[in-house]
Amino acid sequence: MINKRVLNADEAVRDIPDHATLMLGGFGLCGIPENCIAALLKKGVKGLTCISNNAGVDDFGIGLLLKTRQVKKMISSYVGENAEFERQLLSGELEVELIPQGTLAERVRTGGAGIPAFFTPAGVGTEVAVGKETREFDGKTYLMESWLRSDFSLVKAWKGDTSGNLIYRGTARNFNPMMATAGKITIAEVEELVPVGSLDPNEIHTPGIYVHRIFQGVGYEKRIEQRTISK
Amino acid sequence: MINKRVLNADEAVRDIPDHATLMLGGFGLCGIPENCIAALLKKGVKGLTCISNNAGVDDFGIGLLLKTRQVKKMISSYVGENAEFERQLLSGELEVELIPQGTLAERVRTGGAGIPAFFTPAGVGTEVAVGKETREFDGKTYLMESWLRSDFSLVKAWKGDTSGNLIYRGTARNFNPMMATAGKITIAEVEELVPVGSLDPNEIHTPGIYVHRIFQGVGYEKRIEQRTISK
Amino acid sequence: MLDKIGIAKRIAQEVRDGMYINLGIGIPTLVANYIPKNINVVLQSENGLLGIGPFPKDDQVDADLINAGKQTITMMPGSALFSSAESFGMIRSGKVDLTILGAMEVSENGDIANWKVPGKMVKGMGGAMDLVASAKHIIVAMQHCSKEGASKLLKNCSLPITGLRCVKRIVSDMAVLDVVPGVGFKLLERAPGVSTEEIKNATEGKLLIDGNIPEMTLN
Amino acid sequence: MLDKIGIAKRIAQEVRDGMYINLGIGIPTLVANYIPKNINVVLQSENGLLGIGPFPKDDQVDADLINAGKQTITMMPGSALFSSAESFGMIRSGKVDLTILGAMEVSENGDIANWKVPGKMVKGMGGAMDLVASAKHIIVAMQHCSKEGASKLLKNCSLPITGLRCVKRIVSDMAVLDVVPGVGFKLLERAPGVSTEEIKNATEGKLLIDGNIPEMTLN
Repeated sequence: MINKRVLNADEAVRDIPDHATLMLGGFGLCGIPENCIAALLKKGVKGLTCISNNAGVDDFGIGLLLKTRQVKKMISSYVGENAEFERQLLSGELEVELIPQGTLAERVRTGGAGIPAFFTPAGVGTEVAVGKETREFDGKTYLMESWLRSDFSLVKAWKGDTSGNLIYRGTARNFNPMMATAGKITIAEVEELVPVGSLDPNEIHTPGIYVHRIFQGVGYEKRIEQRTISK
Repeated sequence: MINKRVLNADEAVRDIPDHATLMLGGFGLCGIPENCIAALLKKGVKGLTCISNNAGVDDFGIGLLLKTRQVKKMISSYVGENAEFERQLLSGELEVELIPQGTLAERVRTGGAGIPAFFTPAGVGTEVAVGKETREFDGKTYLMESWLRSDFSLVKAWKGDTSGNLIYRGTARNFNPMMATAGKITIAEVEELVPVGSLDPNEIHTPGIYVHRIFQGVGYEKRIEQRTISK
Repeated sequence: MLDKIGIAKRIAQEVRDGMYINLGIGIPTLVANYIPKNINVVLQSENGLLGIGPFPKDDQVDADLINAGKQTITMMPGSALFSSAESFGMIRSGKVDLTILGAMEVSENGDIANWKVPGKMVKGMGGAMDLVASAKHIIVAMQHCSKEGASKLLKNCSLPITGLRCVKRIVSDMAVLDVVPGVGFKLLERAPGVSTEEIKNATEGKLLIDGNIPEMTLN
Repeated sequence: MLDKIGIAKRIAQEVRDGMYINLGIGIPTLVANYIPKNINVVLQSENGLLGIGPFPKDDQVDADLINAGKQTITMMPGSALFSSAESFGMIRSGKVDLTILGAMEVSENGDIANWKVPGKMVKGMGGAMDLVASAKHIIVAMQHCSKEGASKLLKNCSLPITGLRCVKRIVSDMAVLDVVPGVGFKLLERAPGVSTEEIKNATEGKLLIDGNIPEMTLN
């Protein structure tokens, strides 16, 4: 097997340049690459285009990079949790492209699967369809959507081995598996990095071929947005 | 959870009519729905269109249904292991559509994912491209291919629970997961049927929502085509 | 007039045994609490889970288990976890039997608007556009009128729409109505204490009132 | 002249540390036996495995573990299993660094034919069309001539093609050649005991012979 281990987040993101296009896994704050985001903050890289389902909250996740104005453009499906985001957007400081969540997921998947375009019914007749080709199949109208790929994909998994095989946990899987496939360079941070041969090949969610760098993250906060309990 | 258990293969295939379009999982003889094939043979249903990567061998797998002339048309990527198949094809008794393996896999996947068409580079400039729309993306030519769906998908898994969640083993996974998603009715046969709650939700390969009927198969032969050993 | 819990209770009556259901954020999420115990359904969370269970006890909270509203949840026995691509694959291919979601406006031909108020609110559509474009059956939970008293059941939506001709049934605080293609809103039931006349006045779109409209029954 | 094992040994010299490699059926499968031990590569099997290991011992045979040639195999530590859709996703998106496959014909512009002989053989293309349409680097293992002595390195393929302008390098029983766009076959090495003249006579397509062509070295 091929060893993809790097020391830490700083080493993993060392060559991400200004104006790079990034994908960041996660749904809300669940399954986000906390260590990589912290390293980007520290590194101060600017002008980023970030593809991520959400934009974090004011003081966590991608929200941290918004605060420091490191993000030029967000490509997301839902950004409702972030007041700073809404402020920058309404003031025109931030470019935003909103994409239906399933279309976003599939555009990323096709980016990692060598499929440059596909047809989906989501968004037909809405703002999302403006300027896009439509076509009928079996009497139903579909939009043509194109693949998305990144310069760097930053994903977070539960366990990983040094050859880059990844296993996610719970709903922290979400966008991480597709984003792992769609990066020119894919960086994986994991809660537990194990030796090659420790993971059951049947249980791998992301095969190591997609992952270029992997490290064991530290100090995961795993912040909860809506702590909802039953009495 | 919803109980999808049926007694056996005979009950599972009871309503498959003549001239149905079937998908059958498996690669070669690995991961094929042995029990369902036997039940179809017994039932004598005719005029079938079978979508399956291979066509079995002369005396096993889909080869059994070819021998009894129950198959009108095969949609496959590779059929080289079956002499009876080649005979029926060259004599014109059998219709055959050959599809590149990756295109077949993706046509089935999109069939189960609500995507009626997509673009792939496989087959550009070949016989496969005849009559198909081509388009350039980033300077490379792609073919437009359409989804495949079935009346009944017959898949084989290692373990399953009564709500239809499936786990495959080894390379017996192959086409089974996509075919499970693309059936109007999906029938799963498993080596071991376990109660709901016995499988780890993180390890499910096919979520039960895709499966309509499930049963524990009997007498798996798991025939090997090329027993190759190292001394 | 129904409160939020009343709307959720009434929608729960629409649920049938064996259904796979996607519940949107807000009132739809409450529906889960009122599904009769003898009915077996599976709740889908579009962020990658089939088999949403009750909210966790305090000591069960798991940051890796949330629903699409970012609330902490539990899993039912027999759950399955998957990626967002897989999740919307099953949504687009019609495997989800029933989608229940909120709306800001619905038009008499079933168009729905629920994702944007130009110049005011930019939250994004999330999974709503995918859900409404593909669901076999869509029930909308909504207020019949705005706080200012303006009808939200319109001839045409004034807000940017989420999907065309997709809503099948509406449960508002005032009524249960079906969207009948080419006809308009067909009144099926009145909320307790609400008259047909009041519903008529609160509905801008074409309203079909066929015979005597019963008052709904809630447990 | 090289035998099959000789071709496999020569191709093994093309393998670089860190590569992900797909090996076709036949001679390409043999290449795995001759990759130097100090080189770390991962072999992909398009039926759903990264990390093909050696053929099993008699008591290790597992019907659920086969390669694309339907041979029983083992897995290396660190392997991953996946579906055929995932497998061809990684192939189409260029994650596989090197594809080694057999050919019946190759043309001087890199077209390859290896799936059909009209009226005679109908086996199907399997994964070959996907592989040749997307691989970053393609090496073909083939016989230079047919049993009847006709060249298989042609101006144009006579058989139905598998892919256009995709072959980068050929290792035949007689020579190693590159396909140079707009130029033709560029002769790089001669097989032991084979003269430049013999290769010239056995190559129908345009052949570039630049200077003195070395004989290949095999261990």
